Amino acid sequence: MSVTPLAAALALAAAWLAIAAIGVCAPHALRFVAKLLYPLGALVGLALAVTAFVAISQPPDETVLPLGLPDLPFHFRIDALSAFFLLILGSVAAGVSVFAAGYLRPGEGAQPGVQCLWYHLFLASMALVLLANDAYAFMVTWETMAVSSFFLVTSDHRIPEIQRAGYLYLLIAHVGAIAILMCFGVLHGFGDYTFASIRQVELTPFWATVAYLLALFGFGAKAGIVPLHVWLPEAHPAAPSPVSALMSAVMLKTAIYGMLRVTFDLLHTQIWWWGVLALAIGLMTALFGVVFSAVQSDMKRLLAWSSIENIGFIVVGFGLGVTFAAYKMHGLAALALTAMLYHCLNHAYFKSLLFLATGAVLHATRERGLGKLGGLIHRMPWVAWLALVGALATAGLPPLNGFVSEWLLLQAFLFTPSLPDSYLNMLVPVAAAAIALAAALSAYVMVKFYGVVFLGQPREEKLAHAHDAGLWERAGLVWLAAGCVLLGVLPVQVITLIDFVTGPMLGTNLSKATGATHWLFLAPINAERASYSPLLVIVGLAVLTGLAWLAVRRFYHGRVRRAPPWDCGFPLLNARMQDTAEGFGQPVRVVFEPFFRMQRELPSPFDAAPRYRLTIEDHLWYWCYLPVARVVDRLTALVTLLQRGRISVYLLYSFATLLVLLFLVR
Amino acid sequence: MLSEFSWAGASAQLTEILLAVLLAPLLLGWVNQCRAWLQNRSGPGVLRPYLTLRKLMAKDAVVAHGASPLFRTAPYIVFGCMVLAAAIVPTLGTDLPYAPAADAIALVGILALARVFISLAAMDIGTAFGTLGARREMMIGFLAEPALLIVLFTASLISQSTSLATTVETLSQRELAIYPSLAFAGVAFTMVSLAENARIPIDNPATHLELTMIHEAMVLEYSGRHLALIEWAASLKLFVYSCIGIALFFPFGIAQGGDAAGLLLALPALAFKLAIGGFLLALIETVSAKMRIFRAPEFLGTAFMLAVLALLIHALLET
Amino acid sequence: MSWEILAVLGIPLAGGALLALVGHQRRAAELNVALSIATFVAAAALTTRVVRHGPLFAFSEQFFVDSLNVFLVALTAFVSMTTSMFSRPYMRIEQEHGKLTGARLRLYHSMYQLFIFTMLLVLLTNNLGLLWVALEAATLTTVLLVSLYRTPASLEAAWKYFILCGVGIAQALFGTILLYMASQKLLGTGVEALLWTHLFGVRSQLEPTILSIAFVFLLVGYGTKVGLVPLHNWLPDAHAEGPTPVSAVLSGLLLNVALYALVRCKVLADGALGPGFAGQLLMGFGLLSVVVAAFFLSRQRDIKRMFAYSSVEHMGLITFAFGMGGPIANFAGLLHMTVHSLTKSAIFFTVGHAAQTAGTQVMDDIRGLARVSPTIGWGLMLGTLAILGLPPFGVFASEFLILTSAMRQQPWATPLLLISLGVAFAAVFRKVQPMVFGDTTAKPLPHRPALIPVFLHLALALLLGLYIPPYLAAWYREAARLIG
Amino acid sequence: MSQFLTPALTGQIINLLAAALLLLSFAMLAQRRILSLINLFAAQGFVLTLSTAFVAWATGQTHLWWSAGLTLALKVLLLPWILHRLIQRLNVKWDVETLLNIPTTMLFGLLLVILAFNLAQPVSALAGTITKGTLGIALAIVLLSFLMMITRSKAVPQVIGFLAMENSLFFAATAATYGMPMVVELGIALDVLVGVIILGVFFFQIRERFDSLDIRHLEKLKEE
Repeated sequence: MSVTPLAAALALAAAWLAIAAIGVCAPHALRFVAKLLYPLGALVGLALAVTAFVAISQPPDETVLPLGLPDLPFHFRIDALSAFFLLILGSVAAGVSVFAAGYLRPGEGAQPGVQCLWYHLFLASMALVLLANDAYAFMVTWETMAVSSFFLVTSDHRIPEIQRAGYLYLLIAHVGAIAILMCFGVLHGFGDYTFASIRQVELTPFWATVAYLLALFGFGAKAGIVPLHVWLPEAHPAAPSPVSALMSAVMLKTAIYGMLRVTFDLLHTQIWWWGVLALAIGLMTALFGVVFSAVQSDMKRLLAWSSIENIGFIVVGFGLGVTFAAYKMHGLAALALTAMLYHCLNHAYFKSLLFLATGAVLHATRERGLGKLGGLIHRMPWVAWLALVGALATAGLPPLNGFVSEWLLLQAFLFTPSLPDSYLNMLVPVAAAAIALAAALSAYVMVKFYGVVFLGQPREEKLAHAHDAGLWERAGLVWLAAGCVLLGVLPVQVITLIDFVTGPMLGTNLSKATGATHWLFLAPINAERASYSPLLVIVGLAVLTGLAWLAVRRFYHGRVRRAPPWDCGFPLLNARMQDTAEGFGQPVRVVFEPFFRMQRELPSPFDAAPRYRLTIEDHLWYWCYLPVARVVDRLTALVTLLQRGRISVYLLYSFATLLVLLFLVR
Repeated sequence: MLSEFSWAGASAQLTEILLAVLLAPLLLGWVNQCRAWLQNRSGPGVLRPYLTLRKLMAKDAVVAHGASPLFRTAPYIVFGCMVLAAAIVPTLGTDLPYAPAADAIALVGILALARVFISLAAMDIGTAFGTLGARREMMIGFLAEPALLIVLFTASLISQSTSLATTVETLSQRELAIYPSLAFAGVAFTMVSLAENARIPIDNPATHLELTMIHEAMVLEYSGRHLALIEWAASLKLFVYSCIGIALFFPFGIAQGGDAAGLLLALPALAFKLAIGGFLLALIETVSAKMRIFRAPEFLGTAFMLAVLALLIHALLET
Repeated sequence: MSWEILAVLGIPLAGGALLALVGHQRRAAELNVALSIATFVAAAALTTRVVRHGPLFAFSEQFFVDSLNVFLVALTAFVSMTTSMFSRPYMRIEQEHGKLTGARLRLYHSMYQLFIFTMLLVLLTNNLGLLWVALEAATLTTVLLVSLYRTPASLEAAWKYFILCGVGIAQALFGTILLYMASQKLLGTGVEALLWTHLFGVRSQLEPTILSIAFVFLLVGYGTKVGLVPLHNWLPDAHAEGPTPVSAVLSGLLLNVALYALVRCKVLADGALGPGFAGQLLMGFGLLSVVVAAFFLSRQRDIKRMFAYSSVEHMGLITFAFGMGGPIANFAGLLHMTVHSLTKSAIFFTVGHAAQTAGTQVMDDIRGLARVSPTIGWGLMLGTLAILGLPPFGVFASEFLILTSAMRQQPWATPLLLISLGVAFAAVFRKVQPMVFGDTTAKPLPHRPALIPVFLHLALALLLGLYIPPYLAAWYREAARLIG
Repeated sequence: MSQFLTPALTGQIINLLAAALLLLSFAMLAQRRILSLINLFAAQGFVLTLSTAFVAWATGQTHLWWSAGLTLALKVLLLPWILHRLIQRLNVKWDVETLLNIPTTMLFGLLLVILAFNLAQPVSALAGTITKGTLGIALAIVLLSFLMMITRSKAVPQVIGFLAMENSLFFAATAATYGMPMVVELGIALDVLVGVIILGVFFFQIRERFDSLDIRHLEKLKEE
């Protein structure tokens, strides 16, 4: 009796639901929930990852559960695409849950049991979103995901800002869900709402475009593409760190999954300008995200904006893939999509790692503002060194994982001149340049993040007794950091995995397109064209660094003396003299001034207690959102005129209605 | 080309690395000497950098209180990165067994890695100058890095490859066609490398004035062998950039494949080109004035624009 | 001859009479609950019988039960039972707050039972004239219930309710007369000519000109009680000023019942005029109600008033669904009737206790319910999410069906509906979140609130969103087929 | 069934009574004083009784006699008496000011009558009763009393308008269908009676809360 991967995946999702149910039965049992249920959840995640790993290479498998609507029971299906995202979900969730086991504290936010309920409901609903195979099941699980994450975001709901963040989040999520629902409505033609029958529908280009745009809007609202990103920097910091990690690492990816599912699976043919649109949006998102994250002074907001940037990269890859696919250049489409999927995987790892690290810092110091941290590498070495891995990966530096996907993406760009459309050929170099710029900026951001939080002198006295992370937390961090390194040094093996995904979508995949690949070298087209071997790079780096070290040791026996810092001979050095977060962001603020809506309060030279205040806001909030709110407000003001309390007027309404209808029927 | 391994290739690779490591300070010395001549000074002599390195190596290393292990490992990593970069760039021959490990993009990545580490190290002690230098360095970085990348893209679009060896082969073998894009790219590259190597007009290697310094501000806290490694790495960086420039824009004379005669011929050619390049660098530094740090973004922005322009021109005219 | 119908109608009638005598005693509330439970048991028996043996006539065809109205009978009996359970502690607390005297309580209990009786009569009778009479009687009883507190506001609300619904329902009587006139020529004078089943038999031969005018009058008449914009003006006042259990049954049941009457008439009109005419009218009114109500929501300050408008919105949605017609849309409409009355009454239960906890119905003064009494707070939060159409609650299921079939049949209407749903979500959730979350200084209630009904309703709504039992589905399908 | 009564004559007599009803409702529309308003209402009820009785006699519909009696008892005797008692107890005898001045109201009324007539044309053509011509008048009276309810600003006249509407509906029933079945008639009558009683109670409560029966005090509940 062998169990199919689909059955296993559903069973595991059910297991998460069960854990959630158990948790809510024991709302106050902190130790029980933290030390038993969360590790159990982690095990389930691990099992899910293994299942997905098995399923990804197997043919699709479907099943129907007798739930849902009578005419439309829940259909579930696992194919390579969903398996790939399930792999992300499972493996990341394992690490995050282990971390959360050590992270839960008494008296923080909601009762632990309730938190456990929403947390595992969130995990289960994400798994089911990826498995859903009909519109109804998809919408149900999708919205359940939104609701459960909303309750997690607002778990510490006594703070008004958090309430506001949660409201904004759920509202935009709901609007997006409405768009997705309309998208399915357009897609389904006249069949029923199973994806199987939607696939059969042949849409006219116009309706296909409508469906695509609705999907881009709906899923984009969840992914946080500009200008639908406003909820993300609010909601991510509000949530407890493991939740921010999951939201940023996995939930955003489910939106990407939705885009892929609709564009490459449910729709048969693509139109070239769809891709260009996505490309433009993606670029805007990437630049916007990175520029804003460079000027943040709250570490979780900084990471949230950097998530927006990475989503931008992913959407750019998606757009390239769509364009290539529309021109039937499937090999190149495979390259672009591979880059994008790879980046999904990478971002899931390094961003969750960094969010968890900030969580550990938060617990150790009770501080989120970068302006009050610093020098933690001495107090919490574990977190610091593991965070360094995450930071370097996020900065997209070799030989870690962030670099691989950026490398693939740039390779994909380098092939665009073969596109038939000359305008595109003009456009794409600029796009490539923008990508390069964003990548370089992300390095800037990460130096700021890491340097201000972990390096330098502690900016507050209380940081002196910050404690390092506990065992559970370390385990989670190590798991994710190991993921970052492995994904970085074994790209070829990962890509063979991704090939299973791109294959069914495009009819070809990278290996097929490029012929046999070498186990050591990542050569997407051929070795002459371009090749990269992170393993060799890391070995070379290690060897050379080691040799240098040995040589220095061998030949010169200079001693090492400790002394006060030199600092150009400046005698009275204190922590206040280091760059603040704002100071470090200043160049970006100057160079990219038009991006921001800044309000400065500069102290006058005669101030007894000089204060410097700077608020940086988002133009889009004022350009896109407030006008809509105003219009709705006007309309409501208009509508209320209907109800002014005079009974004669009310009678007049009925009378007029009657007369009008009588006129109509004559 | 990926897997097969030849002793000739290996030896070529090794000679190249050794050559780079050993010649780099000389190049630096040569540039300083030329600058001295151009400024009517007698100059310290071309071997000065070697002496400096030796002196520093012999000295005690003074490490500030509150310096983390990161501070002490950074120099080694930076040095390693630079040597790695030197190993990838074809200087004498194009048959480098190690080159496939990293192409142009990876090269930029490795340089960025070095930059990130040195900036982090600069922030480690937590002095005013260190953070200032790190901030300015990263600013230069995020403006210069994409420009460099785009320059490399232009070349690799011409040669249909991002692996430097292949690029050099194509460029050196081509019949003498005019590539206007390469001209733009060349200007952009020059500006970028000026900035990246902390030369005038962006930075002045020979000053410790707070307002002007970038690279020096970062390494203020270093001393002894650490400082030596960093200085060496800096000269290596200069060497690497010059070699990239040569490889992209004047690749003639670089040995194709692994023929020994070619290598023997390539050595003097390289030396000659480096000498010229160093002199030109000195010339530029002499005739131009150090610009205020706030103007640096404009300077590098121009470089970036030129690079993109080069790419556009390539897409427009040369395909 | 069936004892079930006799029981279903007799128990509340007798109960009304009984409570009119002893309604002020201490145990009257328990008696009220017991009677409602008995009614529900009888209704359940009737339901099982009809589900087993199909449609059922009684008293020389004066009463007629098919799967359409039996499902509403079961729903009505159920919700009235749970509401009576809720009203037991609620009214006790009101009495302790000094809002009510024993005499009023007596009036309340007896009127409550009579109100249930009238609604069940509307549902069970086969005689359109009697249906009208019963609906008018329902108006009268609820007028007394709405004005129970005798405050100026409640009197004003009751007065408007009485005048507007009285006038409206008078139009319905004119429509009924025209209907009678049309049927007389086919069925001859006498009671038979008003029996719906007979009319249904000859519906295709009914005189179109008369039927069109008759339907207009019936629509205006019964539409007033359904609360279709622009005939809805009585509804928010009556909901906001009456006692909360009354608001619960008004929203949860009376609107359904009025809509049921309208649907019965629509079937006849469709028969005579062919599909389209009546359907388009219903769709128009439904759409108008949804849009207007959605925009009303965001200006509300009184919590009960806000949820009253949300009832207008949902009734509009259901009317729209019935207007579209077709098996799926009707199915969705019936499902929405069920989940809406379950969810909305649950919301009103929590709202009632919330208002008692905070001592006001003004939303800006209600804060931190989740802290002062978590069950109320979470009940309100979940109920709100459910009524706003967030899965996995049943409201989403029906809305999904309505919207998707709207996309298929009336694509032009879909964006309007979706925009209004979005606006409604923004408005309601913005008000409810701070009421549930945050901090407060309020004290918990003196008596343990009866929140079993709340979570029972929510659980049922949740169940209907995830799994509709086959027999239930078959039942809905049958009813949907009847509506045609 | 007497022989000297030709259908034509019957029709004319019924039309005459109908015309009287229409006239009366116009008079109510124009009437300012509450007392005479009540008397007019009683008169309307009386004419209604006559017409019903006559139709009963002319067509031999026995149950119409019953409903005629019911009308007499309820609408001519009981309700006017209750209303008289009410206004004595509430001593509201003053003039009723209207929201819309009388001539305009009359003009509207005229338009409504025209509408009602050509609306009822096709319908009454289909009716099988000797009284079919009067359906239009019935509809006209419905609309007129609706108009009256809209234009009056005091509680009592509004209620009278409401009752007048019931009258007209009753008349419509006789005109179009020789009356509804008895059960329904009784039910309607019961509802009307209970309604009036409840309203009576309301009058007192409204007066004691707002110390006036002016419904313009009842405009607190509204959106702003």
